[in-house]
Amino acid sequence: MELNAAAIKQWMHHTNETIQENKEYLTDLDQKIGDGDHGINMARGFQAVADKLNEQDYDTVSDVLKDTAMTLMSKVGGASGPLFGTAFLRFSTAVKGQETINATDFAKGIREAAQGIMDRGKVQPEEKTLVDVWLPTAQYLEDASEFDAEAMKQTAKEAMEKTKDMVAAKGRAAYFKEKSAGHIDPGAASSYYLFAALAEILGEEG
Amino acid sequence: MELNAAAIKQWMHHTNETIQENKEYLTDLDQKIGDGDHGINMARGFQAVADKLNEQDYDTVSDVLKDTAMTLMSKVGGASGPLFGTAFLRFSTAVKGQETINATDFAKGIREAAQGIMDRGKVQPEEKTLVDVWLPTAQYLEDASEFDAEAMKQTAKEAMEKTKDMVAAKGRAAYFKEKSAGHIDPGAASSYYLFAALAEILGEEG
Amino acid sequence: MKKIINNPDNTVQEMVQGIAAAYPEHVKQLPDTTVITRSDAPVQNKVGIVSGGGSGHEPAHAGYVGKGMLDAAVAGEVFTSPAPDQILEAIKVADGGAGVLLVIKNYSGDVLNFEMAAELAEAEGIQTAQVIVNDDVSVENVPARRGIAGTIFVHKIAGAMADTGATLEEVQTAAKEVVENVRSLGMALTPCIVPASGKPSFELGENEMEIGIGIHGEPGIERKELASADEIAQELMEKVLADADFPSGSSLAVMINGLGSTPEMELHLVNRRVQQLLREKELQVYKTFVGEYMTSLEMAGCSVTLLKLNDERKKLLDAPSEAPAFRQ
Amino acid sequence: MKKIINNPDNTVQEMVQGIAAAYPEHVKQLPDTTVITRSDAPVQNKVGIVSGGGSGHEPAHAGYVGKGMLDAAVAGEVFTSPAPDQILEAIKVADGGAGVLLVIKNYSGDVLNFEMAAELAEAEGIQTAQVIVNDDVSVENVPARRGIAGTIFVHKIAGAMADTGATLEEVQTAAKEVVENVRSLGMALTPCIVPASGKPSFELGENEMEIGIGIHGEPGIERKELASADEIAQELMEKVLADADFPSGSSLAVMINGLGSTPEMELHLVNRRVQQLLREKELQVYKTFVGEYMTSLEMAGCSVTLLKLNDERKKLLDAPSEAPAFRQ
Ligand SMILES: Nc1ncnc2c1ncn2[C@@H]1O[C@H](COP(=O)(O)OP(=O)(O)O)[C@@H](O)[C@H]1O
Ligand SMILES: Nc1ncnc2c1ncn2[C@@H]1O[C@H](COP(=O)(O)OP(=O)(O)O)[C@@H](O)[C@H]1O
Ligand SMILES: [Mg+2]
Ligand SMILES: [Mg+2]
Ligand SMILES: [Mg+2]
Ligand SMILES: [Mg+2]
Repeated sequence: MELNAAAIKQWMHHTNETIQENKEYLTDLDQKIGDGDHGINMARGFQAVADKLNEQDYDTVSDVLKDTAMTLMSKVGGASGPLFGTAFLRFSTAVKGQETINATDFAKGIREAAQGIMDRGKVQPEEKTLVDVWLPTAQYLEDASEFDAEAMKQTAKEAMEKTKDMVAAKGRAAYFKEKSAGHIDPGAASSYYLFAALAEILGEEG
Repeated sequence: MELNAAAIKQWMHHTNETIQENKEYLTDLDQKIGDGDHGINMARGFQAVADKLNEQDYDTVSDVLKDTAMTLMSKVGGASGPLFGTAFLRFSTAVKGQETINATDFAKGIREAAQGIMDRGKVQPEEKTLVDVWLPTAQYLEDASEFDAEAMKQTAKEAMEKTKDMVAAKGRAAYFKEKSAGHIDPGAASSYYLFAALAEILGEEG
Repeated sequence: MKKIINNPDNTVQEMVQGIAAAYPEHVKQLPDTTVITRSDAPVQNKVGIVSGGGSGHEPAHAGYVGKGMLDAAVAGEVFTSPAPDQILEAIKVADGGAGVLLVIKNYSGDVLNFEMAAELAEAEGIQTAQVIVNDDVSVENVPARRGIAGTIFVHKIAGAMADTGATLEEVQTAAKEVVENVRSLGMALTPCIVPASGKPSFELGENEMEIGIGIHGEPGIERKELASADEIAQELMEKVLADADFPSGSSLAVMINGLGSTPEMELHLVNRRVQQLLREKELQVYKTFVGEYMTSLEMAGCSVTLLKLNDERKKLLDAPSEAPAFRQ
Repeated sequence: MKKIINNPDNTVQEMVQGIAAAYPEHVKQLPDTTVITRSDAPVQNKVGIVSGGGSGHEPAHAGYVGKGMLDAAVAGEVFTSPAPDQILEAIKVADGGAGVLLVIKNYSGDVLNFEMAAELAEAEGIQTAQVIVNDDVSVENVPARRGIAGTIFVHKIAGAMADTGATLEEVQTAAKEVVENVRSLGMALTPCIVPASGKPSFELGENEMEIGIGIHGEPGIERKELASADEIAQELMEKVLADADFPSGSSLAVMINGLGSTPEMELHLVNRRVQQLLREKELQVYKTFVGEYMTSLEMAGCSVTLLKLNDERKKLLDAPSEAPAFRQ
């Protein structure tokens, strides 16, 4: 696996498409255990990312990730804005100056991103947040002998589905206490789409 | 025909009963070409009249009518309060000091009352208001060779029904312009109940 | 019907008690009435200003009682004019020997009841004068025009004029000049429900609005498909300006009034477009008021009011006011 | 969904333009942002006060910008915290060299975004301090408590304290003391609809109410049959007082806040009973505020806020304010 700036750009564009398609669904999830804006927030944010990345050609992966981070930070708002923003910023820093990244760099980036979310959100695993997708995915990437896009997607998917049974301890969903169980966490769902989009991009290339 | 203070009191009590029974209907009429409070206003006003008249025994017809007038004036509110108030006040003045009234006195009283409504409301016949019941009733009473309660009720009823086709030129109904046609005027309806109540009282007595 | 009320028969009485309890430093309830009066009423040798009408338009009118605006306000039953005896009490408490101006919205009921009260007051030796507010351009026939949010400007300017020590006649003249120079038009998206009746005041389709509706749900000019904030602002402005015919360069006070359940956010969208249109027409905005000034229970919708100012009215509009709903 | 809006994506931007157009004598919009700031910002050597949050709570927070209260307010999308870059702009424009206090309602999103903005500000050499408002007693777990209408008292007292020339630390301390002494509880009859989603925030049965609901429709304590105004007032008061534990004889500021479509009439009914209960408990009412201070679009319902005062807070509460939504 070797991703250059163009590939990361493509990843973000496809993430945007997926998020736009699933905007209503994400909002519905947030309607159940939040305030019903997660789809709107993410759709606004990733549309802005897509527009921003179209403005120029990038030399390094880290620059694409940094612009993604700054755009999400400034356009998403809500709790998810600073969290996704921080995730991509840490990822960018982890691969600073690199024109391309390999599987090891990618694993390191996602690990740093997951840690960034935990720091910023003061969140632990199993508190029913997006970190419950980022952490297992980071773990899988570190453990995998060879990068396998489909397996990564599957890991993220299962991780997302596991949030369904959790009781929320952070964010708006925490107000629902025990009633938050039974619903997938919206931030976990959009995080899954992010990893799924990468798998789909890489899958297409064969 | 000879009415004393007790009979007038009985008339007002029975009017109150009729208005309470038809409160919803009167309000519905006012909902169509007004602001939907005529039944509420009249029910509040006549309940207060009934309570007030219960407080004491009266020597004269004029005193019963005066207390009725003052109570309606103060409790009905809206456009109908001062109009019904004025009507009973003029009636009271027309029979000032009388312990009993006969058919001629009664006719004079209703004529004065109708004129009072016209003065106060700056209203002409055929403008779709309560005066369109009071005036024809006064006219009938003046013209009748002998007082006939049933005929008076019938006159008031027909007069009320005639307001249905009129286009309102006074009061809230006037805002509906041509659309006010097709609905009975609420004030005309409550005025009819007043005359009907008298007929029913007199009818019961034989 | 979902309302935070007790027995609907007691709503107005209890509301007046609530108002008096909220602002004891400014106002009090006249015992055994639904009259709210300045706590220091009557103010000696000042013309008293009295207004009122049916309840359900809060903060109108009790919220405008206070130094600089009204001396007393009479609250009738919901959407029902108050009775003459209550109005008389308000006149009596407002009279500091210089007479009392009655500010009356142009509805049969209000006019009839205030006129009777004025006759009763004259009989008790209190001089009164009246001004009838009819700012709603939705009614074609001028004498029958309704009084709506423009009434607040009459309260403000009459109140400030009275504070200058002007005579009853002078205060009445200032108030009448406001009426001559103020125009309003409203629109609604949803009806409201009078507590005692429990029924909606009118019906509007899922995607309908009504232009020119009255503050008690009286019929307006036209029912049509719900339009955008910009289009609504434009339509209200066109009709108001067509009626008002303010020369370009005129200096205006603007009020964007919420009818009840329309969020302030939406009022600001309307205001944004109104201000753009005024700029385009080369009309000067001296001062803007956005908020709920003359409501209609929980009706959704808004009205736009424009008042043409001259130097005197600017000064009077700017004068201080301690009325709880119009502090400045 | 019946709303007076244009394209929902532009609502917040257009609202901010509308606010700036309404009160040019007091506030302006920072170009290319959704920040409303005092027109004379920054005030040299005064601690700046910045607040903000998702939109849909108007007049919070832009309505509280003005001499005596906030120096700047940041408007996020509806019910969505603003992003750090916008908050940073507000901090920069509010800083007159004495540092900036951030008044943050306790929601994950607000806390995260304001904290990031504070880090960015520190990086630019601007000193900030923060106070997190969590007055809603409906959440048992104190650190997770939400910030609701009590926030307005924090704005008022922090703003007045800053006007005395106090240091950032002193202003922060005064603000924190408000937070320690303020408690609120709300209830709703109907949900509201976020323009961009077009869907109700929650559902309530025809005859149901929810006690303790949040200003974005977050779940409350209990859903039950709609009660009378007196019963609602009683239930809110009992829960607030149980949590607050104010000694009898305490002097309080009271706020009866409308959530959006509840008519002012109904707020006064609640106020009436609240004042009776306070008298019964021998608690002194120093000042009462009835109106829409912290709304939730067109949600029907209200909240009750009690703030315990001492001499300092009385003085600061009484200090003048020119903020359009809190003139005094
Ligand atoms: N403190 C936190 N730490 C980590 N993630 C959080 C935290 N608070 C919220 N989240 C995540 O944010 C998501 C909600 O995002 P969003 O709806 O966009 O923001 P908001 O909650 O402000 O409306 C949740 O589903 C959850 O995954
Ligand atoms: N100017 C007027 N002259 C005579 N009758 C009038 C006038 N205005 C209104 N009315 C009568 O009053 C009735 C309405 O009374 P009501 O509903 O109680 O008062 P409001 O119109 O103030 O709500 C009308 O049906 C009509 O008969
Ligand atoms: Mg959300
Ligand atoms: Mg009526
Ligand atoms: Mg009426
Ligand atoms: Mg949100």
